[in-house]
Amino acid sequence: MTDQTQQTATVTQPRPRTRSSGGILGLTKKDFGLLVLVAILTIFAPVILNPFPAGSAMAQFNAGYPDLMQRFVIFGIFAIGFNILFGLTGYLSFGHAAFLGVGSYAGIWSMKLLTLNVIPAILVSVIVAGLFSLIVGFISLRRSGIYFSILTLAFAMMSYALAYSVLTPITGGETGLQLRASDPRIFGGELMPGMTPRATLFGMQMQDSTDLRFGAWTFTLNTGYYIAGIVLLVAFYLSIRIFRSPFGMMLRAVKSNQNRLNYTGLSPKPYTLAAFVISGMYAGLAGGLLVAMDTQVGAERMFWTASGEVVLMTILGGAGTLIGPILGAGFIKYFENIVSTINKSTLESWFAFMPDGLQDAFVAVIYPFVGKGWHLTLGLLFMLVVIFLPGGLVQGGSKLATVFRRDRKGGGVEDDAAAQRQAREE
Amino acid sequence: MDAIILQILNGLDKGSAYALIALGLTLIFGTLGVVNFAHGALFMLGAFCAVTFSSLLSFGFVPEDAGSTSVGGFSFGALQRETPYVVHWFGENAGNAIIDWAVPLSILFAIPVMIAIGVIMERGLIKHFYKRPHADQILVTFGLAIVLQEVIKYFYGANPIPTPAPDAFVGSFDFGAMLGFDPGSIVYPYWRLVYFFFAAIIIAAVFAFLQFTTFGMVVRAGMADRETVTLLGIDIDKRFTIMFGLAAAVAGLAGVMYTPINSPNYHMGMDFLVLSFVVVVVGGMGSLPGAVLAGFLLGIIEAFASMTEVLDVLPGINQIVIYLVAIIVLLTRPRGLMGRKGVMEE
Amino acid sequence: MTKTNFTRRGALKTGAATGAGLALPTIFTGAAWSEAHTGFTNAPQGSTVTLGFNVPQSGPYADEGADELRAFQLAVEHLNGDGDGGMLQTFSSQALDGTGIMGKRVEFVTGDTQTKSDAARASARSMIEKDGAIMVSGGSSSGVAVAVQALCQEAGVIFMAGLTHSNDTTGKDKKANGFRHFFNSYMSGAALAPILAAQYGTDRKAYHLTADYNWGYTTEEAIRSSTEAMGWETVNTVLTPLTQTDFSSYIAPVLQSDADVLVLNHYGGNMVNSLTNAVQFGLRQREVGGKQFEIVVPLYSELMARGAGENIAGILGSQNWDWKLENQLGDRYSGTNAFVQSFGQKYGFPPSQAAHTCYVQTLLYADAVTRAGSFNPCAVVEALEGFEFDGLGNGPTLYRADDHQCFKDVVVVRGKENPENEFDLVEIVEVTPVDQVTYPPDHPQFAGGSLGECNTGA
Amino acid sequence: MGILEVRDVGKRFGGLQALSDVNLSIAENSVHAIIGPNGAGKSTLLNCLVGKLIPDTGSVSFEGQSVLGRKPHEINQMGISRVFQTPEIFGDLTVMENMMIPCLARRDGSFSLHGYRSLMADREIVDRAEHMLEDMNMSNKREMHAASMSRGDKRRLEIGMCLAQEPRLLLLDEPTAGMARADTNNTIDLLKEIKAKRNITIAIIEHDMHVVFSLAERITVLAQGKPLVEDTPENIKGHPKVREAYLGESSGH
Repeated sequence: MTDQTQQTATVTQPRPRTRSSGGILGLTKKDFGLLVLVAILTIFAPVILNPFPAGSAMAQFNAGYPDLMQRFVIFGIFAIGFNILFGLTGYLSFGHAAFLGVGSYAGIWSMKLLTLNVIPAILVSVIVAGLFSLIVGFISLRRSGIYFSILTLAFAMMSYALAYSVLTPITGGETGLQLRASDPRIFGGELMPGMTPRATLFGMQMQDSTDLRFGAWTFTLNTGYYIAGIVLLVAFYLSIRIFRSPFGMMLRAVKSNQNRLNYTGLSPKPYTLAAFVISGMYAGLAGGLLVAMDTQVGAERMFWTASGEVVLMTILGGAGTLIGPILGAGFIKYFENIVSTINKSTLESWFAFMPDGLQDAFVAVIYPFVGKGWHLTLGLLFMLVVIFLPGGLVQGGSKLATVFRRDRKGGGVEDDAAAQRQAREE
Repeated sequence: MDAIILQILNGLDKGSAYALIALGLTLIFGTLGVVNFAHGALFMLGAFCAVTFSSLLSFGFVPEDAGSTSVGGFSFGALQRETPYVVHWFGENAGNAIIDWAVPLSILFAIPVMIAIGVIMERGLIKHFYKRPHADQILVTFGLAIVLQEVIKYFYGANPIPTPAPDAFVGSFDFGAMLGFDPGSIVYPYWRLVYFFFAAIIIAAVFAFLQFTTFGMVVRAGMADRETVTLLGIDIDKRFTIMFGLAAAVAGLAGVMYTPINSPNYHMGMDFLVLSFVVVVVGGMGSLPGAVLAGFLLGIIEAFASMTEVLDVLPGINQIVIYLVAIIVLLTRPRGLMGRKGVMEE
Repeated sequence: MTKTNFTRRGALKTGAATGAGLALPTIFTGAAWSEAHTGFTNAPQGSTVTLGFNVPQSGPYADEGADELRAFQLAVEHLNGDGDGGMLQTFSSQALDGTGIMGKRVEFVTGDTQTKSDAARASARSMIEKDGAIMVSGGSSSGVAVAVQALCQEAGVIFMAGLTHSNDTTGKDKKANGFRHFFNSYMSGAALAPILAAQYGTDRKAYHLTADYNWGYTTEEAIRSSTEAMGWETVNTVLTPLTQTDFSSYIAPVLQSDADVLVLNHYGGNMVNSLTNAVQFGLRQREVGGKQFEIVVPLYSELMARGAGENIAGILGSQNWDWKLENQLGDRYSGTNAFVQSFGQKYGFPPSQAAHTCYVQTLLYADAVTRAGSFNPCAVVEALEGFEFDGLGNGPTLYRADDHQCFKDVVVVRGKENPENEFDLVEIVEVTPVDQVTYPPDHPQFAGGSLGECNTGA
Repeated sequence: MGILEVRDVGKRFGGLQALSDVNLSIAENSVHAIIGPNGAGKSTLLNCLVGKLIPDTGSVSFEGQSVLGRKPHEINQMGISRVFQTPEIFGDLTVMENMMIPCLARRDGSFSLHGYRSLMADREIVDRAEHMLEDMNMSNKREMHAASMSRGDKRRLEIGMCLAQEPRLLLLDEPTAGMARADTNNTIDLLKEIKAKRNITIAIIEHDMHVVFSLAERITVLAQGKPLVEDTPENIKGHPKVREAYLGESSGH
């Protein structure tokens, strides 16, 4: 049934305009604006994320290198998909990393056995993850609330434990799976012994990059990143369409009042299962992209902490909002990859301009929060965000926006969900 | 036969730890409706109460006549041998005995500390999250758990810290001889037996407290129907604060006594967190007996799944048995073993 | 402390851009990390060279990672001519002169592997793509080592493995751009077997508890085959989950069996807990058929010994290196004291074997670059392959060309009965000489991989 | 033969016989009230009709088809809609969205992804929902969050949502419980209006005699799980048995 959805998505032309709908690509003006915003951010990310000249002390904070940009995009997709389940239906899955992991394994096997082209790999990832989530969802959705969460968690932890140990012949266990020159690939011909197999898309290699240099600034435009970026835009577009579709409304209805839905002649289960499978396929897509960008997979990406991470991303950004999950994913990945690399010598070089005593004091105060202490900073930020911005980062953004534009009445599209959450608390 | 008895003992012992943690978690779930991801961290803090107390007892000074210490021909700054003040004050025998009994003694230290931590946590943070969605509770308590364990890591490092039991409890008790088996066939470490009895006492105390005191009766009523109790003019909030303190103390004591079994480290809370949630949910939300029952049940099942005889038939079953049992229980009994309707179901 | 500027790449690009005119963007196309005009990834230009030290800073191995990082910092200091020079004086190759590497000052960046292969690769990629690292080193587990080694192969930089003990790293997962100084499971087995025979006799029944993942499998296989070869019988092997914390249900059946030796193929937290539990169950006091029951831990580490406390007393195991080697066994192991001296002076306590291997790997890399006269990875590979050296604390050592594994003596140690302090927990029992632990490159335990060809990333 | 036929229904909860030998026939296009003191089994009976509970004995058929063993949403699809004691609406959704869901459900009957069309692009559904809102006099509250409305408005919305499905039988479970007198009267007027305008059968469970006697054409009195008597409102008023079992206790009405 989900396949059918996607077909319709591509085939259906925007319908004749009606009062409140219309706009481009079947989106309302606001939604289209949001899509354009995400598109601009994606296209110019290599520039936006590298605000500091490469040689400067602040260059440590630059995030515009291929690996991290790819991760922003991929985990953004993962979180968008998770949000379709959690944000709309309220079902909190604690096992979504399993679908990401299964997708990754499927993707790498496709590259090992089929071809190095990433498109079949990604398709296989999505399909396999979709099938797996269909099974898990079918069973887990027999329960709701915390019972549902624990069921999904149990499935994910079983997947992890088996992948790490008993299934080592399929998963590579502890050392994971990588591509090898000796893989028995059907298409794409034999690689010369010693050649490194690389993921490609019709001749383009994922790690190909073009460096743009403006004075002191360097911006890396990476092929893999832009391919992932296009996928993100498609995924984001689909998620907007789902949010605004009658199906999306049904999902929100499931979250709001299952009893009424039942007595309106609708069984919630097919809706929740469809949402579960769609979000599982998003996770598979993210997993497939992960191996397409970086051709290896390890079982840790199915551990419960990885499932927890996507939950945190979604809540942190703003559950039920469109753009929130992407922000949350970026936020967490930024801290994981940037703050963890600041070491004592980096700090010392930042505060080098200060007199010695003061420098030492500053370093001593900041040091516990960076480098190996990055978890501490992340934990503190989780608490601060949830205490002061109950609607997540999106709410923070709209708060800022209202400060700057006092005249504008009401918030944008994105405030709705955030405001709604807040309203429910009161 | 003796192998089975041994595994039952092992299961009861594992189950004691699960049950204690799940008990505290259920108190918080059931009374306050809060998904507390920091509960594992409370267990960990309890264990580090023992570590801290031991090191406080061993805290000492470098005797003036010690001279410079050289090890293997090198002299390292960090390797000065200290005489503990306790030994200095109470003499060689009494002082060393006190140090030896550090873990049991740290119960006295841990109870007030853990209650204080629990009360501060509830008043300072959790209180404001009662009416927030569960998702927000997860985020804030998970953040708190990370902060707590990183603080411990900052002071104690990531490596496990050995915290031995008193010498009196080193060694094993020979059940075999007692039950008429061959001597030596069923031996069980003293400290693990201590842990089991300790857990039984704590569990019994918590139940007695809730069952037989008026305070407990009000809390139980509050668990069932918070609004009515509030309407009766009872300040349920204050009682819930105390319950949080109590739950923290239960988790902390479970941690204190666990240290001789496995050396504590800063992430032990996270190791137990997922498992304790599984135990609570399998037991059934809002049910204290359910949590305890599920703790022991899963402990015993885990013990049996690790037997060679079982593993030969089902390789890898020891990896997944807990989760498998959880799935089966939740599919056959919708609200776990003894869950109440409507608790955390939306 | 040295003040370092980590963004070498940026600095040189500033220069490049000035030459090209400020307004016009300069465009280079190629692999993300490739400098098109130099022929290999991250070719150092200007006066500095950047190394990437990728160690666990969070998770259970964070302390080991911290010790590795200390060693890396010390190595960088020594390479740059600061401090007392450490092993530079004792190293048989005297190519390094304390002026950095080929005259370029050594700078470094650090990252957190979290002991997860994904995170480790992300961190390594950031070093290569963002910071322009030309070599990546460190790590505390084989999963991470294999993952990062494969990455470095793809990217065209050199990987100098940190602590990784699985046969796979230089067996089925070996790569041309990757090198391992640390010893491996096979060597542990080969080194322990004769000493076990001498200490406990050849008529023993062994019971294995094995961590249920690759490293556990290779270690169990190695120990089994070498102990069985000298007459021991293996009565049972049981796989234990990585996430297990309480091993009582695995230890108890040992009491029921007729085994008289327990082999714990565990590392890190698993080892600390399983050993603690084994001792709790009185296995140290046990006698079976008139023989004292013994426990063996194939891979020892100082930090694990510290975690297990007094439980390690009398337990045999193997190590890559120990800081007391030179003092106790003479100057075959020269370099040890020089390293311990400068490490101890800087940090106040002796280094672990993880620190040692990381320090040595950094020096070996720097030396190979200097001897090759180029940072080009293929030149470095050529310089390291078949390289014979001495004076780095392990005695005469060979970097074998066939699999990029170092061959050297293996130290067999035993937990001290009454340790004086937390850094001196083991005593050296014996050293198994290198010929006894050497194996042919096509040994079945290492089958299934091929080095491939060195990759420059261009 | 009525539109709804209940034959010999019995239901037991542990030691409590909640319903026994209940026989009830609701005539098409009538307004039928079921009254009885607390604990008489009214709610249990209602739950048996909509599939929330399955009776131990007896049969329930709607338009000649058995409803037993069907799930609530399936029974709803047969043409039975239910209004709850506390209004059950989609609180997080807007009033308009609330109204659209039954409109969609009516068209599709069962699960459908409803294509990918934007919600507002579906003219047919939008028109139907807006028409229904007008009928309910709620067009001005179109964009409000349903949860933020007054109880009376919520009730009105809920009834509207039920009607949007064009059911043949509307079940009301104490529709005026907890309402102020004015709201109660509004609800009575609304129901009268509905009855006048539409071809619909209404079954109402009610405590409030004022409501019952203003609306009902026939009344069944339940007591201790059994139907005591069934008759017209006039006859019920003076019925001695009812007085004894029910009115005596309900002092006032």
